[in-house]
Amino acid sequence: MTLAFDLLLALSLLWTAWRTLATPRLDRALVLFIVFGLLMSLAWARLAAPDIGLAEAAIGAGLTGALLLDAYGVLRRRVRP
Amino acid sequence: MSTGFVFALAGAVLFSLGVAGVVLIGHLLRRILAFNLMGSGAFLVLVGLAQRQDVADPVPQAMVLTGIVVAVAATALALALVRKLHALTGQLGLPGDVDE
Amino acid sequence: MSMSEPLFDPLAWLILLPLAWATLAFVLGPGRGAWPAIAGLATQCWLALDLAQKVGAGGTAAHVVGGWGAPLGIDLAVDGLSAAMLLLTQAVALPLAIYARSYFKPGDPAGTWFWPLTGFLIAGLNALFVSADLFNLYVTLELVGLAAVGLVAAGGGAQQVAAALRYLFATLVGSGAYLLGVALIYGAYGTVSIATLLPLVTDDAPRLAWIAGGLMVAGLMLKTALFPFHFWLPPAHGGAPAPVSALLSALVVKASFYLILRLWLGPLQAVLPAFAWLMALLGAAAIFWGSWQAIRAVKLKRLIAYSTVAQLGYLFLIFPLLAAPGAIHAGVMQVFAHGLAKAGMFAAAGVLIKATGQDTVAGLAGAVERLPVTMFAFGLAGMTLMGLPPSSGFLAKWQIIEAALAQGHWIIAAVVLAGGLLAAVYVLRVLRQAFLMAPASATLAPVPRTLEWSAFALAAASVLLGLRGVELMQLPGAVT
Amino acid sequence: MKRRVLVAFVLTLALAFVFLLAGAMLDLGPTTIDLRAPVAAHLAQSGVTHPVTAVLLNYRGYDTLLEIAVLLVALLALLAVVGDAPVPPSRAAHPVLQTLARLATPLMIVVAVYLLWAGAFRPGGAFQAGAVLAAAAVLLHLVGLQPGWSRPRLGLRIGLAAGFVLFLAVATGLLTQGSLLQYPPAAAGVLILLIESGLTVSLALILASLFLFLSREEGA
Repeated sequence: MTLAFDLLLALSLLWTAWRTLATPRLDRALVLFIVFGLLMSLAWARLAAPDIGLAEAAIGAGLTGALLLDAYGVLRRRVRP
Repeated sequence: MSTGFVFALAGAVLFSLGVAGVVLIGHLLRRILAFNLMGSGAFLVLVGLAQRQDVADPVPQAMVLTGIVVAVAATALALALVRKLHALTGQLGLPGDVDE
Repeated sequence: MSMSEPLFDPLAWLILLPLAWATLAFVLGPGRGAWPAIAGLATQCWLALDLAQKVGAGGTAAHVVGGWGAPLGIDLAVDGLSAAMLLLTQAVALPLAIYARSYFKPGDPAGTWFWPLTGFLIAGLNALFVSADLFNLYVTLELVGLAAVGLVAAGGGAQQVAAALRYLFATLVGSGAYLLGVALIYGAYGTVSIATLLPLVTDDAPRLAWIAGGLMVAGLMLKTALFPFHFWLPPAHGGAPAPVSALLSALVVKASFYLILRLWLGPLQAVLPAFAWLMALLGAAAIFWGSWQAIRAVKLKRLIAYSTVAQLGYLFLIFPLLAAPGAIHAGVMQVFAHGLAKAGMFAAAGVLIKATGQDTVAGLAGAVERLPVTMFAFGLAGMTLMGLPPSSGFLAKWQIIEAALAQGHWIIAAVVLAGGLLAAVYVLRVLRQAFLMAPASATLAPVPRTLEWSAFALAAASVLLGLRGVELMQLPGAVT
Repeated sequence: MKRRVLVAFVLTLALAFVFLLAGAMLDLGPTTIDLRAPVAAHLAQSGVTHPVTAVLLNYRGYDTLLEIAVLLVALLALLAVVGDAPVPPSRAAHPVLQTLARLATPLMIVVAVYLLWAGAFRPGGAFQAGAVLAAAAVLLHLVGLQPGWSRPRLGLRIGLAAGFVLFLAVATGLLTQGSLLQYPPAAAGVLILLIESGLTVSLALILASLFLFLSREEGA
């Protein structure tokens, strides 16, 4: 049962990662990337590593996501002022 | 198969996907995403493989915490460079690269 | 001062001091911090010399950080090879710091954060050379890599920023591959301590150890810009401000080479030698390709950067020869020869560019007459790159040829000779242009004397080292 | 066409590498060395009871020291790249959002303090606490209550460096004990808490700076 959950989680990680790189729209890629970070947090919880889970959610998904979204917003505004 | 092993294998795939992304993708924001995927893959291998018997090991866990901070530092610097390049040239790719 | 006094352990202070003056320079503010840096580097030179003397006398030095000891804690260890690298780093950085103080005018955007970034770079290099822990080495690699990228990009235009981005991705993928290798090693052996791994990794190592070795070396090759991974180097080293190019070419690329050698002779010695001829092949390709591009280069600093690609090639020729002790000596001598000569040459190029206002070989006409000291420095550095006696470059190449012939690998000797001829072509191309009459219209901007003489000191040291090379070469005899 | 070939080539290579790696991982026997035992055995002398914190700040505290240096370097490099730029006028968000952010900030500070304190004996610590504080600053910026930063003035520079300086000073002072970062067991707990408190503030400032110095560049 837990193995099934782990496999499902691992597959969703890989699928999200693949879509992040392959999806044609950049905004969607960024959202997928943040989802990927949250899934990573779950994976860390499964690996009995709550410290990393916390850090991943706060720094990996949170801060990196905010940095990326901010950059995206600026770049888009510059393209059509 | 243990939890550790499942995520170590997933990490191996993620790492390869990330490297392929950095090599193949011309769009710089997308390349930064690929670099982060690569890093996450290496972190999963580090902890997952060490915990393949499903007993928590604090040493690789602490190493990954260090690695995550280094990765966000690198990401912020990369974004600063990309934004500067875009401000100067209006481009989001490097000259001479294969494009998407 | 003795090793029994832990408070004065030079090994620890070689890391603490640059961290301290880097932080001080940051707090002091934009453009500040030159004097703390120069004072710190002078002290570090003395510490490195002290350490080298101890190690040269047959000892080794170690520092057990935290008092735990490997594999639980992190150990620092210095043998002859690391002592030599430490010595080179401080010896190159000090004159370059004196150079950089005159090079960056107040308010120059490229110099805003030069001092703290350089301090962290030097601290990272020193920490890398003494670390005996594979994961700790990863952190030092990132410290060096990010500081180097920041120095390349500082205050630059579009081309420089693009070069920095290319460099950043190369260095990040390189350390990423290294990190995955470390992860696999930890998975296979349960430790990342070099000393602990040494007896564990044997000929019947699991397949994972081979993959780990391949990943780590591939990542480090990318960071060393070994052909065909050299694509990022010429724009980064050619586009950065002269003091930065000098630091990067002389020291930063050597750090990852050092780490390859460290792994090769140490924890992965059962695994890596299978790749010895591949390394030599790529090294030979680097010599020919880098020299050819240098011969064709239009820009002066681009020429020097391609020459770095070529000169790095020699370092990889030693891998099939490591059975003979002379090969290591040759490698260290080449690291020194190229480090000093290339730092001197980039520094001289910086003077020439400041004076002529353009970064081209063609613009050098008349330089010999107007800037004799700088052109003499360029010539001396060129002598070392060509491998003319009595320079240290000659000594290095002689040692490679000797080791190669002793083991019957005449092909390596032939590559070394051909490389020397090609180097002569691109060095003489610059000198010939400098000897031409200057066009009547050309005026040269005045250049501070300090710039000329610090470039000269570095270049002269690269030649004079050839006369005192034996002492230096005894150092890495003590590789443990 | 050429591009297609390249993509196919790289992806094939990546796939082959995955299979090679997976096969080798499956072959692996037990390791000779298991660090869990020494980590647990020395926990009583480490000054903390949470093993990950013990590794991060005591056994391998030197890694963490250099890692803070990496963060500072990234910030310095970022400042060197973006240079001086005027701060664009901040765009105020909807008043409801602003009120929410005002309410959330003290809550986040409490969470950060809890995380910092908890790190000694359960998951948490300076990094997570610093990240939460940085997130609070970013949140205030996004709703227009905290302008972007134009240049690091002396006070901010001191704040950014303070955590690292404190860590460095403790590491150096402990040389008297025999080596860098060699905590005397009796004082380890206090010293680690001191370092973590300093790091929390500086990490929060550094992480927030990575965001606030970048975001002002949009006027360029």
